[in-house]
Amino acid sequence: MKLRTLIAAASIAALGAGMAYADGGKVKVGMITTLSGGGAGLGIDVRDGFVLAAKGNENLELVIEDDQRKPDVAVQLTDKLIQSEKVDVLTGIIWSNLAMAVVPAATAQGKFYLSPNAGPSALAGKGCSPLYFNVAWQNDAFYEAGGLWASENGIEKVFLMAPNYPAGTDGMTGFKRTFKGEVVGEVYTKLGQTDYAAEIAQIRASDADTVYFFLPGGMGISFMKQFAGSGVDKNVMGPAFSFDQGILGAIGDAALGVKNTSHWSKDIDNAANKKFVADFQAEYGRLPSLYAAQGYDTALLLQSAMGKADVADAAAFQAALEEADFASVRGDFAFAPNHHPIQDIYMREVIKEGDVVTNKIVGVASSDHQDVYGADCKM
Amino acid sequence: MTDPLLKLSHLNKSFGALKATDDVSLTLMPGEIHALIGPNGAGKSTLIKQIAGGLRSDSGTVEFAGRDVTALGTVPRARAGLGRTFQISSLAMEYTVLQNTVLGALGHDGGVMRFFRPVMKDRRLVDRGMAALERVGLTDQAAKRTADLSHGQRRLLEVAVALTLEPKVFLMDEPMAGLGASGSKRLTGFLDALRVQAPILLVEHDMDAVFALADRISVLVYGRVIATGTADEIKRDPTVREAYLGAEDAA
Amino acid sequence: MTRETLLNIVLFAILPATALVAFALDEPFIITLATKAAILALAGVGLNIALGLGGLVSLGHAAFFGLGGYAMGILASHAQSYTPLMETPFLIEGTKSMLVIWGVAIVTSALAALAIGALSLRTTGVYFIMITLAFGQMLYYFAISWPAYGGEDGLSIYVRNEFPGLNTLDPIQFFAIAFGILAIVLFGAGRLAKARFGLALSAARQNAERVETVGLTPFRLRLVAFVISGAVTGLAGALFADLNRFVSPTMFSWHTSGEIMVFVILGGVGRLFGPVAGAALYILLEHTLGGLSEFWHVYLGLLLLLVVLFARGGLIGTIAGREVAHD
Amino acid sequence: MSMILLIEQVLNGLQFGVMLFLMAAGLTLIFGVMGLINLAHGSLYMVGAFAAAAVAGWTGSFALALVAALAAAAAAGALIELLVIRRLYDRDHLDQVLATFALILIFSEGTRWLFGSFPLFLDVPAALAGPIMLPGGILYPLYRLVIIGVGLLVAAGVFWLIAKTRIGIQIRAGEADREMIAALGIDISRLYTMVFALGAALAGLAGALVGAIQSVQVGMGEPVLILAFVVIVIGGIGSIKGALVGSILVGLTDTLGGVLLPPLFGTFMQASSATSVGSAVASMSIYILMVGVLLFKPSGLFGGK
Repeated sequence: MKLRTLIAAASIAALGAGMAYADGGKVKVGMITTLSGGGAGLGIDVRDGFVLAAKGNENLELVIEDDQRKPDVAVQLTDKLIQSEKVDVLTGIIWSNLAMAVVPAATAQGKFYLSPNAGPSALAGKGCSPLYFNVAWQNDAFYEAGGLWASENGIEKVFLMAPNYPAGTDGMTGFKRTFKGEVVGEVYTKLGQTDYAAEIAQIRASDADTVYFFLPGGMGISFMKQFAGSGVDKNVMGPAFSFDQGILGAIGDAALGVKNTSHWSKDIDNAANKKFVADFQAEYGRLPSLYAAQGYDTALLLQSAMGKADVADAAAFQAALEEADFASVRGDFAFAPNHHPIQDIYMREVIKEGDVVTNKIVGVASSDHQDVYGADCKM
Repeated sequence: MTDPLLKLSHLNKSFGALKATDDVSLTLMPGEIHALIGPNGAGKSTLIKQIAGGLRSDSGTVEFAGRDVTALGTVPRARAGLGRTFQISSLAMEYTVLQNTVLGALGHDGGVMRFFRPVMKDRRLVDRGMAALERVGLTDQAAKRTADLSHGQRRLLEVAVALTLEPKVFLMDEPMAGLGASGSKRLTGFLDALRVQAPILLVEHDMDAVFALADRISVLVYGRVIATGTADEIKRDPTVREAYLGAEDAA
Repeated sequence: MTRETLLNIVLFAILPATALVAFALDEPFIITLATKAAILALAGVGLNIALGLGGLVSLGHAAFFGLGGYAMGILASHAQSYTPLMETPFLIEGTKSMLVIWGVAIVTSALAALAIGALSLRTTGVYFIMITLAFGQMLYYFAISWPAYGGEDGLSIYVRNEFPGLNTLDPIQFFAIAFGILAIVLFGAGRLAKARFGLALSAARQNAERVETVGLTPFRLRLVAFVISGAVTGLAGALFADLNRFVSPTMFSWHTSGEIMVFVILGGVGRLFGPVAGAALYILLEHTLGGLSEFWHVYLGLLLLLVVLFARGGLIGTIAGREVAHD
Repeated sequence: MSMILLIEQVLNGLQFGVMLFLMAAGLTLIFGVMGLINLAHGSLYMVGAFAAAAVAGWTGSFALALVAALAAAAAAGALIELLVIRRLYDRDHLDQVLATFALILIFSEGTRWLFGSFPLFLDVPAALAGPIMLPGGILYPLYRLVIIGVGLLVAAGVFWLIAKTRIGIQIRAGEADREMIAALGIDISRLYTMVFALGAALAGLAGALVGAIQSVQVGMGEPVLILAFVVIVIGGIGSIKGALVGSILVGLTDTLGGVLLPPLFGTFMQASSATSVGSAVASMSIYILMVGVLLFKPSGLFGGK
């Protein structure tokens, strides 16, 4: 999979940044993301968001590769992009396990890596790197915000559920870190499980008032449909991953009323976001997802730094990235010392707009949220 | 009187309601050819499998060279010195003719867990394989693929592989089948000489060969041995004539 | 010299020639691809001992590939973090030495193959295929849900392990290591096929009854073949992990077993150089078809189908014709 | 654990098992009659689910969606039988595994090419939505009960088909002796195509029924396929009775293992590690079951040979 996208006709105004480029300053970007097989929808959104934001910037050359969601393929593509294509910056990885394989390989070879989605804790703490910037979130962010919101909104007893793999158990740990109430049940399911009848029966039997779960992709779709059909009357909460635009279409009305935490929603009220949502729909004919928003922000960040420093001067380019001087679709955005975001995490609710099931912001779950791993980061 | 090399005592085997082997007792003495005859479906193949170890008997014992081998499987019986040939050729078809006899020599030699030296350069095994081929007259075919042999040649190769094992007893299931008149005549002569090396329990349809070779003949009908004796005794036996030869005459 | 011998020489030369040309042109990624092909070929050579010689259709060789990978990952991650692997009853430290890691990978996967083989070889045919698949799946789910070594996330090793006298991070030098091992194993596998053991094993595949009748036990032959086969595939797994500096449960998935089998079939079952041809072809396809379409798996599937239906004997069989019995 | 919860979990296991039976019945028939290992059976399950989702999206009718699933899967089955599968009957298992592995690749990426990478929407019909109260105060989803009912009905239908009808006699003859059916003057290739299409239709039905409560997406057939293989291996390949017993056994083991093992480990381990170790063992449990069965019965519970 190789789409060489050479983008012509610069239009600085179109970026909404309004700044001049430093002289020269061409940057070659390698994007490794998931475009085929399971989970391809996420990678396609990140790619489309990125391409949309970079449209018209002739100083930015983009090489896109498909990792097929296989870590070994991702590592080999990293080698290829660095060794053969001689890229300056890498980006695009969707999954934490692939990020754990690619990011150290990239930074060890002296390349910048901008993460548009995954944020494993190791890379925020001990394994942090001056060359690694996370433009999305540290993995725990949505869960910690969820725990805060639940504590402040009268939720007392929760039932936790996630797949039995690191992203799942880490997420639940994040929730427990900030949640003040009681955890009455905790179930870790098989990765890729599609039938949740047994877990739903346990939820029914428990005295929890709220189910908090993280089940990415098809797992979340299956669970929500089955949960809605079971007649169990409990609140449902989770991180945004199971209630994103691409997934809501497959769940349908069964998702209505679910609360989920996210750093982005298409109804965040700022100019950059309005423009992004409108442009994305005009360009691709579908509603953007949070992955598209992250891809879009990643490209904006990169271009803001390109305007200030030459990528060949790593220290200067790093300093330019650290400033995060761009108009994020999320509103306020800054980097903590460990190069992970400081941003607001919102609470959204799934609603119906006409025929379309989508999300609406109902409040801020955690303002200026920052991860807890930065203390371990020595760079 | 010498002890029998092979001794079957009261063997039984049933498949559901069908009694395939019914209280069979037989002996094979050193130096003799003991032929086992009977109409199709008499249970000869079942009995051969019980002797070779491929089929467990319901009751009764098999003694081999004075040792009770009833509980043993095919492999230990082969290692104990039982050389069997099959009714339907059972050879490694992708191999050359020589490779099949070398396999036999290898089985006799043991020491199969050797991973480095090319077996076809192992003089001892190859010589033994070639010698066996020479005895059955297949020397010219040594390099041929076994699958390309004629039916008759495969029968001879079966015998050659059994020779490489240097068994104490031969168990031959219709070695003459498909050989043609001259071929069976030649093999008859060969088996005649072979009995000195080791006695043969011979299952055969070719009556000329049986009467020419056998020291003793046992007649199996419906899983039972109805008569055992010399060729003349069998020819005269009225029950045999009625149950078996009579039937053939009529046909 | 037969056509197959000639073809084998060409096949043997293709990988180092590719790597050297890429080295001259300063295309390190092509060297990495050649290295990947060599390592996957090694896994295929391992499977081919069971599959080609022994006729054992194992759909669970990912188990050994993964065990080899994790032997590398676990030892190297402990060395990386300076924490001992085990303190009681005696101290075991992690290591960054490839030679030690290879040894551990071979022994671990051989022991696993002994256990899995001893149980699986009681069955035959489809049951054997399925029980090996089941063992692979067991290890897969175990690796995913066992948190100590990264679970689904896998383990990242930041620097490649060490080999005395070589800089393993240099693509061409690492290629030399991988290809050197492939060459040694190919030589060994070639000898094995023609040795006493190979003669008896292959005969057991053609006709188990015949082998029993000459006094040899097919079960023992197959079990030993399965152990050797697993050990070689495990060694390949350790090298593969070192190539990527990363291990994950994907190495255990049944798709991995399927792919290793695809190398063997594409090249030609039971041909010594079949896996080399198959792996090289697979990598080539992955990178040419992958460049043509997002949906390249469709084309890969079609090609595989055509090979199975119409080009029996795989690449080598098609070019070199029916195998002549070895002398 | 309360009795009610346990009964509910047993029902869940039963429902899962019944679904597996729809997959396993086709697989085992195809193996029994034609001697073919079909790895692409999971793709037919996926075809059924996608056809149902597409038709439900156009027409809004779940009944039409089910008909479409049956038709599409049967047609896809008949098509691959005619084009590919029939060339594989006299090949060894290795070729069959490889060729049908190739079919999986083609089906999966082809479906993604047609329908895109995002999961499709397929919902339970309104009449069957929601839970009902069972005797004993058990609140249970109606749709799952319907699945159990439909599954058992289909199972009865398959047994009747095999025991009483002409095609059943032919199928049994084919299992016993392939040359025999030719001798009986039966058109073998038509019989094979029909059996294959029948197996495919059952898989498609399963895909559509399950698609309504799970996610309709590319690759959804593979986990089910592997489980269905575990089922027929446990039951004895070729035996419909074995497939039924195996399905229920696997369904119950998987469901109850996931529920009971973590607390069981909790009795002698720390709570947090018990949860993850228990879950790990639970996810391996059906494979352990399979290995156990094969050790004592190397050709499965009802395997003839």
